[in-house]
Amino acid sequence: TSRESQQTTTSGGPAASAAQQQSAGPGCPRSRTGYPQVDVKGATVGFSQSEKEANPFRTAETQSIKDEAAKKGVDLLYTNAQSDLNKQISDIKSLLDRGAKLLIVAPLNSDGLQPAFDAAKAKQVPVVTIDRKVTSQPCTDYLTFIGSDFVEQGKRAAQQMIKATGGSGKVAILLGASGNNVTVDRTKGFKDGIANSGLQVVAEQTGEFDRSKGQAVMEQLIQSNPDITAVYAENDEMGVGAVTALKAAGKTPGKDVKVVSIDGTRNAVQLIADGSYTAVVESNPRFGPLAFETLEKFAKGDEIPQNIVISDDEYDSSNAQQKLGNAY
Amino acid sequence: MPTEPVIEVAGVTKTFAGVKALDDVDFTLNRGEIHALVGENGAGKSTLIKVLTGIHSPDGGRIARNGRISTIYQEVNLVPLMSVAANLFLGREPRNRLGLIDRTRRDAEAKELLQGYGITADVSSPLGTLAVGEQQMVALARAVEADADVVIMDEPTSSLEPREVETLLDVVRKLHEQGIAIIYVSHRMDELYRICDTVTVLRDGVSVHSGPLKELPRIELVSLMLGRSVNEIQKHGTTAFGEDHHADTLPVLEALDLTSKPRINNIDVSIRPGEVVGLAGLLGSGRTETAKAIIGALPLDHGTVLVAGKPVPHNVKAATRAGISMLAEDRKTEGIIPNLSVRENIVLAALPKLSRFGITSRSKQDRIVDAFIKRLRIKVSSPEQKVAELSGGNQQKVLLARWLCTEPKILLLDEPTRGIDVGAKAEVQALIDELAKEGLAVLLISSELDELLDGADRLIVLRDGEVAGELEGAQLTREHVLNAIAAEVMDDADGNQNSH
Amino acid sequence: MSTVQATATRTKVLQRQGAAVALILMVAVSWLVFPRFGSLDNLRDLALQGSFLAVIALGMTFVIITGGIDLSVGSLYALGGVLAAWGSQYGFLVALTLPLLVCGAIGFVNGLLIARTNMAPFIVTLASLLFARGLLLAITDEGANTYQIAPDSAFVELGRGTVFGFGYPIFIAAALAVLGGLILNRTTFGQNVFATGGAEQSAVLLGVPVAKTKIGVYTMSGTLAGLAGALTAAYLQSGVTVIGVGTELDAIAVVVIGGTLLSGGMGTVLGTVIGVGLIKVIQNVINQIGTLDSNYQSVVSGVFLLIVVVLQRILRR
Amino acid sequence: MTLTATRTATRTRWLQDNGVYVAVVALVLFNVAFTANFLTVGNFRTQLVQAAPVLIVALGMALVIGTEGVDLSVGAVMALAAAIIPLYLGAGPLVAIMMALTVGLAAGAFNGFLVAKVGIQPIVATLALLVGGRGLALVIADGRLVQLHDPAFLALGTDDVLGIPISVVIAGLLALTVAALTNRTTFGRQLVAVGGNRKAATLAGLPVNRVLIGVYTICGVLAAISGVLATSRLAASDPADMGLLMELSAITAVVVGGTPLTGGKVRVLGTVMGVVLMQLVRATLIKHNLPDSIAQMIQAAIIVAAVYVARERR
Ligand SMILES: Nc1ncnc2c1ncn2[C@@H]1O[C@H](COP(=O)(O)OP(=O)(O)OP(=O)(O)O)[C@@H](O)[C@H]1O
Ligand SMILES: Nc1ncnc2c1ncn2[C@@H]1O[C@H](COP(=O)(O)OP(=O)(O)OP(=O)(O)O)[C@@H](O)[C@H]1O
Ligand SMILES: [Mg+2]
Ligand SMILES: [Mg+2]
Repeated sequence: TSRESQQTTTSGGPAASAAQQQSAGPGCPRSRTGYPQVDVKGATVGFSQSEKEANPFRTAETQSIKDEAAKKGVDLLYTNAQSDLNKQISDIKSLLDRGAKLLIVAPLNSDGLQPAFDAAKAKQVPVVTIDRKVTSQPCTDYLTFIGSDFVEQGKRAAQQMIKATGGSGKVAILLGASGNNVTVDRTKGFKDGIANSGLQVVAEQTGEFDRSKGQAVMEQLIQSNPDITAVYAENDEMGVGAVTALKAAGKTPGKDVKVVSIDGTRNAVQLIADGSYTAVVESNPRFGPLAFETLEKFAKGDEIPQNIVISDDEYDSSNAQQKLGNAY
Repeated sequence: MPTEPVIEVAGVTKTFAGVKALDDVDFTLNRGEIHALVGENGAGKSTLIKVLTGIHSPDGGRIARNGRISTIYQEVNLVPLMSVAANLFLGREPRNRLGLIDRTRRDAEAKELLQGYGITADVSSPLGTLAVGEQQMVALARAVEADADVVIMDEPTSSLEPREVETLLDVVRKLHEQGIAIIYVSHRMDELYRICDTVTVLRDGVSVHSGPLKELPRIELVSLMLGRSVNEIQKHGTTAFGEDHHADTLPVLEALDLTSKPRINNIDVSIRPGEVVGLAGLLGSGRTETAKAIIGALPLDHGTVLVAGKPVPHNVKAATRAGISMLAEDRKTEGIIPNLSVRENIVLAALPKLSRFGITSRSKQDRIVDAFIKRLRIKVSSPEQKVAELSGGNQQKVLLARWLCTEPKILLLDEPTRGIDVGAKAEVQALIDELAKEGLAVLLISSELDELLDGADRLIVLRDGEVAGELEGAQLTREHVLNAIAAEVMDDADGNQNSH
Repeated sequence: MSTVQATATRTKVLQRQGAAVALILMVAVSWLVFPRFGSLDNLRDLALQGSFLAVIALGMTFVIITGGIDLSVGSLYALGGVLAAWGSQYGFLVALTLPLLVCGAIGFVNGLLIARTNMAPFIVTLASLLFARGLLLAITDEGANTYQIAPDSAFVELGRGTVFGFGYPIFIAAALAVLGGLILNRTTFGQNVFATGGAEQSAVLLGVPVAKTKIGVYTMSGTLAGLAGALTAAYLQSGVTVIGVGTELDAIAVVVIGGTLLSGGMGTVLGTVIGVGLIKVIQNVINQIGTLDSNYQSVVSGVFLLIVVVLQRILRR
Repeated sequence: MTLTATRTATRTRWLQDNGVYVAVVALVLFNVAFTANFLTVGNFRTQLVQAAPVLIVALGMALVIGTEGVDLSVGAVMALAAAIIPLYLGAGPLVAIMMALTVGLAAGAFNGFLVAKVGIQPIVATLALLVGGRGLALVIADGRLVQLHDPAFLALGTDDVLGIPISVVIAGLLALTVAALTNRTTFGRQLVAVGGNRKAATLAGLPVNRVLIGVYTICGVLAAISGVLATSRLAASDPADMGLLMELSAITAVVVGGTPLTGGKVRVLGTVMGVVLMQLVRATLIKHNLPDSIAQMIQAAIIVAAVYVARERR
């Protein structure tokens, strides 16, 4: 793929994130859906968030939608499913009930939202899903997916890791929560990425995307495998936890043990700048501009691609300091 | 009468964590006989019964049963939260055509059945709302209706009134006429001699005697139970109470106008130091309620309790601090703390007194506990034994000890000798006497009229939650009391109970 | 014994009314304050969402009346869904019976351990909570695999079909609740359930088959959790692995709000249904408020829960 | 005729009382034999440091369980404590810690009030705080994880006293205190009495309400202490995840340690061992790099096995 060429954002803050449309499959014009034209400006738009805004990614994501909604002058209805899938279905139905003519959904899970999509379809309301791809049919069940390619993120993390370690050494993987498809994709991408290098995975244990769990697991691993030279954490929080654990065990993270993770939170990027972290592959949460732009295009009658990949940045020792303001 | 055995036990042994509850016991129950099973508290009676019914499996020996057994266990063993009717028919409910329980019929049948036992309570209300005695009658009705060849009764009369005792004995006779064999456990000698044919005496888990009852003089039976020679046992009356007490003039306890609708109404009780006041009344007349009202465990509509002229706030803690203690009627749910040791159960209420700055003193506790175990002759393997492992009577003694070590001014005793063996009973009664002499004010509730008549200096008679009369001095006779309790009780109870 | 239960009859009625009163109040107020609350769509969704929880809570009601508790239902719910989705490739019957059998079997083992070895239900079912989650992960390749159900299969119809817009699961839950009520109050098994929870020692002495009764209720609870999972999978058209976390606490909460005593011996199915109604209405109302920050939502839920239990407690006096 | 065959079976209570210890020893031996680098000071240190916060919560939980109650809100209280720390860290670590403990105290007293005075069943009373408490913590913290930099506060999580990590020392001292409290004080004995038979305890004139409120308050404070220590070790205030599912870990440890959920008994040393056992189980599973699925099933089996040997026989 042409991932590298997407890295166009270096300045200008969140809103400047660019997108590239992947042209897998045919586009989706409004004519094919038979949906009515709804002007974004002044429209009632529903946003269904999946989890509490208790981590930086969700906070930034919700904020981005809210900011852009304000900018576009739309009437935004907002719900939060509190990590409960059934609640998210109810949420979406209630958004429709409350008069939402356009929907933006951050799915809790790739599967299981079909009843909600059906309800939207019945009311001829287009649904833009963000950050997590669902298994339903684009253009019919939902309009399009805007988000990162998690497998790709894993691969890029692998590249960073190979670059930092010279392609050899022992890696421990801090997995995300079990049963979560983000975990699955980021693991697959990373393992594929290191397949032809000399890197060897010596342990993979779940840290449940949680800093303290990541720290606790790392403390255990560093005792039983003192020769670990690299850590791949599937989110920044676990990575930061691992850094604390490594320091406590007398290691120098970023030097004797390389740490690479995915997300792009301020804490992790700051650690790179401080020299105790190796690299972070961004998972861009600023979906607001792209989401509304897509809805506008849809109203105009443009063809909407099935997948819209948001560009993810990358942070390493070479740019962490100057890009710190861009981290969330 | 044919002597065909329905239950035959040979060489049964049962040990609980080091305690030999049954030691090589032989026991035979013949068809159609009423067999008394007697012994001191902890002798092994209930254990033998539980072995017979299969609740406990014996460590050794053999048991042969020939026929269905139906049992009334020592503590009321029904389900308090379920309705009276549901308890009565649990496991054999009447069905309708769909195979579902026919509740209307069940309730109607239950109502009719219980009327035969003199119980008029609402059969659809939870069993727990009935007084203990009424519950005992329900258990009796249930056991009898179970269509059995053998009915076992473990202290069925321990919480019954004279009237109910008569009803029960009638039932026993009826069963006897139907050829049903009965094992009857009781500490009340009169009952045994009135209805039983045969007796087996257990002592410390050993069967020490088995034979016809009528030929065995009462004094010899007692000597067999206690394991002491006949002349060692002093001749008592029916109770061990001594003379009346000489009380001070000023009451230490005054309870005025106690009202908790609909249970008790305008009840006044006053007791002077050194005085034993009895509360008489039928089952459900509100005696327990009155005692609970005094100690502050029953929410009151109005009423005041004064100790030495000073009003006491209406809660148990304040009442306890003011010197009131209460021995509860239902030792299983309101008395013992089953998980704790005998020692801890005894010192429980007195703990603050035995501690300094909230730190408990073990040596002080041990001293007190040892003293009480000796004084009340509590049968324990060690003070550290779990109280739940004691026999019923010994648990009762533990509770008495608990109250005595708080050194109360006023002691409310709700059925203090319930389920206690003859020996211990005399001791407890003597103890009450002694305590009164030492200046304690005692409120005595008992279902045994003799105990009340002999023990109390004054009797307050309750009827339907109200004071129906007060009797003193020469008025303290059986006739007077029964008259005051309720006119209709006199005929049957009086006629039958003068036989000793 | 006598004083505490002095008002037990009154208690029973009022207790049941306590939850009902709270529900009626909540519904009335929400109807007035939130115009969309009473919309047919909203009510349909409310009932549908409630039906899954109701099926789980029905089993929990039986368990709690025996004086036990079943923490494994959340995991079994998820496991049931995954099994149903996997089984759907072999047809309707497999999709429906497989989760019932497997979850029922785990429930049976719960019951067996609890009844025969005297281990605390809390801890036994906590272990099966872990076990069922582990099993779920094992059969989904550590959660990487989500089994889909073909959208046109008869099994999906079970979850998505409607009568007057009301989903089948609502009717299934209602039928099960009626059946549950009958079993509880009008069969010997039901009486045994009450007796076991009301006074276990006595129940043994009364000849109640206590162990069998316990095994029965845990098997039932497991089976119902599996059924709820199967229905959910049919509704979601896939065996989602991430559902059911914390569902056991929801189920316990609705049962207790419905007036069933956690100490056992007393409870009603109707109360549980009312409890489910209350929880779902509360959740719905929080959604209706709309602008509430997500963190405040749980605070509000907690406060609501508190108000309901306190209100109930006060009504009971 | 039914015959009951002769049977002589005298079971020893030994295993029942010492099941946890046996299990701990067995697991240690297993690790010594099969786990690389297990017998190192650093490893033991890690296990102890990780176990300390759980132990502190479990001690409070053991007391609550002793009164026939349960406290589901401990994890939420830890989160509240974590959320409070950064608010007051500016005024010095001591102030921040005191404020966090005060919040724990208030939360515990509130639980106790609901249970004792209002008469709500413990599991439901504390469920309300479980649901709402974490939300409140997130509201206080504005939903954010806050990185902490105060060196004095962080020292709590990293420094040693006489070569032993501070948190371990604190946990050990608290265990001793709680043991003394239950076995040697009036309060402790009253606590088990209330748990053993509340009605009887009331009739015996014990200050039942005071005991209950006291116990829940202690549990709240201990949870807050645990929250403070865990926060300092994490070097961040993370109310979203702090103490998540701690209630279940604590209850498991207490029960595995031989304290029955039916109340009336508290085993403090057993609780310590229960915590150690569960910690070792987790460590073993991680060190052997088992996948989550297998790890969860093995944990389930070990819990059942440990409670099975320690169960009270009928
Ligand atoms: N479950 C048990 N565990 C341990 N010891 C027990 C148990 N049940 C009974 N015992 C002991 O066995 C002995 C016999 O008790 P049992 O209950 O049979 O006496 P009992 O003759 O019925 O006395 P009472 O007249 O007081 O009812 C007592 O020493 C008692 O402590
Ligand atoms: N929990 C209760 N709820 C309703 N009624 C009750 C309850 N307990 C007792 N009663 C009724 O109240 C009345 C008074 O009962 P109480 O226990 O005071 O009688 P008592 O004279 O002490 O009898 P006992 O000989 O059993 O001690 C009885 O009619 C009884 O059936
Ligand atoms: Mg007995
Ligand atoms: Mg009474």
